[in-house]
Amino acid sequence: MMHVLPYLVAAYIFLTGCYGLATSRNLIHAIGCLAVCQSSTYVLLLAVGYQDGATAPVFSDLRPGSRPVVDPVVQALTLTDIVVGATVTALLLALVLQIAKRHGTVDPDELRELRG
Amino acid sequence: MNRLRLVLLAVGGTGLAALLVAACLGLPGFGGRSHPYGARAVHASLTRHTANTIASVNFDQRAYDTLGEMSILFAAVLGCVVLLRQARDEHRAQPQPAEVARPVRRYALIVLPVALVTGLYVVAHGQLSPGGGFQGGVVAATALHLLYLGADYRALERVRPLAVFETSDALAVSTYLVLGAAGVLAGTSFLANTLLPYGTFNTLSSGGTVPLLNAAVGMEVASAVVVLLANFLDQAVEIEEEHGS
Amino acid sequence: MSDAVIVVALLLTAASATAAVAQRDPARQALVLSVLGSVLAVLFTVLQAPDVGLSQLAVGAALTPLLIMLSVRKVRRRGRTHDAAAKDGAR
Amino acid sequence: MAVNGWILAATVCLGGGGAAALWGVTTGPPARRVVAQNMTTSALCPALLLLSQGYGRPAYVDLALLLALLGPVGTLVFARLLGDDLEGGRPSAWGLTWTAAGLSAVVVAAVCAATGPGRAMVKLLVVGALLIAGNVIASRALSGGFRGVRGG
Repeated sequence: MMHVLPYLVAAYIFLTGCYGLATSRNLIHAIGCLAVCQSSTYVLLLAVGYQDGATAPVFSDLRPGSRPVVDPVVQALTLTDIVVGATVTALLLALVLQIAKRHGTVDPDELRELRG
Repeated sequence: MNRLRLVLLAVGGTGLAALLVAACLGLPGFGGRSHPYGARAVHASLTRHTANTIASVNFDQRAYDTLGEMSILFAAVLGCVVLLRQARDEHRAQPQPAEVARPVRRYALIVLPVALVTGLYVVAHGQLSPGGGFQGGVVAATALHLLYLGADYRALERVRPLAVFETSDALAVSTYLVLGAAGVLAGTSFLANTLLPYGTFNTLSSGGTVPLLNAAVGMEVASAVVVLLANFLDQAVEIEEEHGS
Repeated sequence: MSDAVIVVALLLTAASATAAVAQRDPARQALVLSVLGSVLAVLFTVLQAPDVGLSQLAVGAALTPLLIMLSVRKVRRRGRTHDAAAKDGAR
Repeated sequence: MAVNGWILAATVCLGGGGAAALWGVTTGPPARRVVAQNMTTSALCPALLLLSQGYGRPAYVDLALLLALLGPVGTLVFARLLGDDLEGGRPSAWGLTWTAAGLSAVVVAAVCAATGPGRAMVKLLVVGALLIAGNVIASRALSGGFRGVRGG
């Protein structure tokens, strides 16, 4: 069980976020759900790079080679992922504020009626 | 309509869930011993005297990716500034001065310098201990906004010349590009870490160009977050629409 | 032993994610998102990724909730001034 | 790995504190939710300190330092921007606040005793001071620290 649990948790978080996105009645809430979806990718990436009994590949307080270390490449990828995720959230929130100004609502269903 | 959408979601979600579970069962087991890329990255980092392997991957081995990431951040902030600018039918209302309880004010004013120093420390030690430009930059930018919590928005506006932060944002991106191009001029390739001596392992100046690129990213992230938050704060606190428009 | 702490952190993350989606009011969701950010940071520490944990703390626990709260405030304030304007017009 | 008391303590701290905070933040009136959000910092920061000691990596203390700095800041942001919702039921959870402060003090003292004097200990003491001060101040702000903040 332990050797797939983290992957399953990542998949569960992703699906939960998708459910929230699809049923959301408020665009700001939908952006929060998108942030949840993004966090599933961090969990998946870091779970792939983990090694039992290893420690972080940071040698400021560790003699190189004295302990096994986990995979640094996926950690660097996750770091990029987090920063890009935050900027996407900010940009989407700015778009929502524009929508609120132009249409006076942040409910996606009402927005569809406005256009039709 | 709504029920149809839910049914569609349930069908699609179940299919996706089944595929994801199948994929999870096919992945190499959690905590396995085989990480070929990781072992090579750690080796490369140690030969270049960079104590923090993640910083080495970000600013040396995959520095080109970080350039792309910086451009995304820069473009996103630019987009936010354009989207959130003051429109013709809006005006700025002077926010009322806030009354903040004295202990909260004192706490904010004491923690502000501590947080700034912590942010700089996290940026400066990026190539040694956990941390780096991204983390430290966000902390330093957040620290500035303690002034909004401790006093009010007008106090923050007085110490935050936005034009300076916008300029330093662009300047930091250019610095990163110039450092990369310097590698080309020196006869190697773009963003190659061959310009500077690698220094002594586990000291502040070790790692060749890694600390410089790290500092450029720290400056860019800090300025970008300040500009981003300034635009959102303007919208939330100051800018109002004309009534009856 | 190190497995137990990973399992606890994973389950806590899954529970916070569920709670964040279940909160339909954006302001309350921002509160849960900030808890989710902190829990994720602990999970990353447990998975031996302190760099990523630091970044998640800075972004998830402070920046994202702040942006969401500012947007909520703007949308609400807009609603209030518009209601007031509508009342003035009716009068 | 052998049974490690530090990691065991961190697991208990994380599981108990995290679950309680999560339950508090998803139920009840807005005022109580913000108090629970504040308690997350007080539960997770000691867990991070214990983990740093358990893994034998002093570098991990940076995470606790950042959480101790940014956690109360986040709570103050909520207290400020949710001002209208918090009107009416001003929460004053002083019993909980002082319990959390006591827990932080005990954990910091234990980790300090294990590391011994030196620069690492100064950092730990800074984390402890920031954590306890931030927790108390955030509670103070929630029980009426931002009065009459409408425009700002």
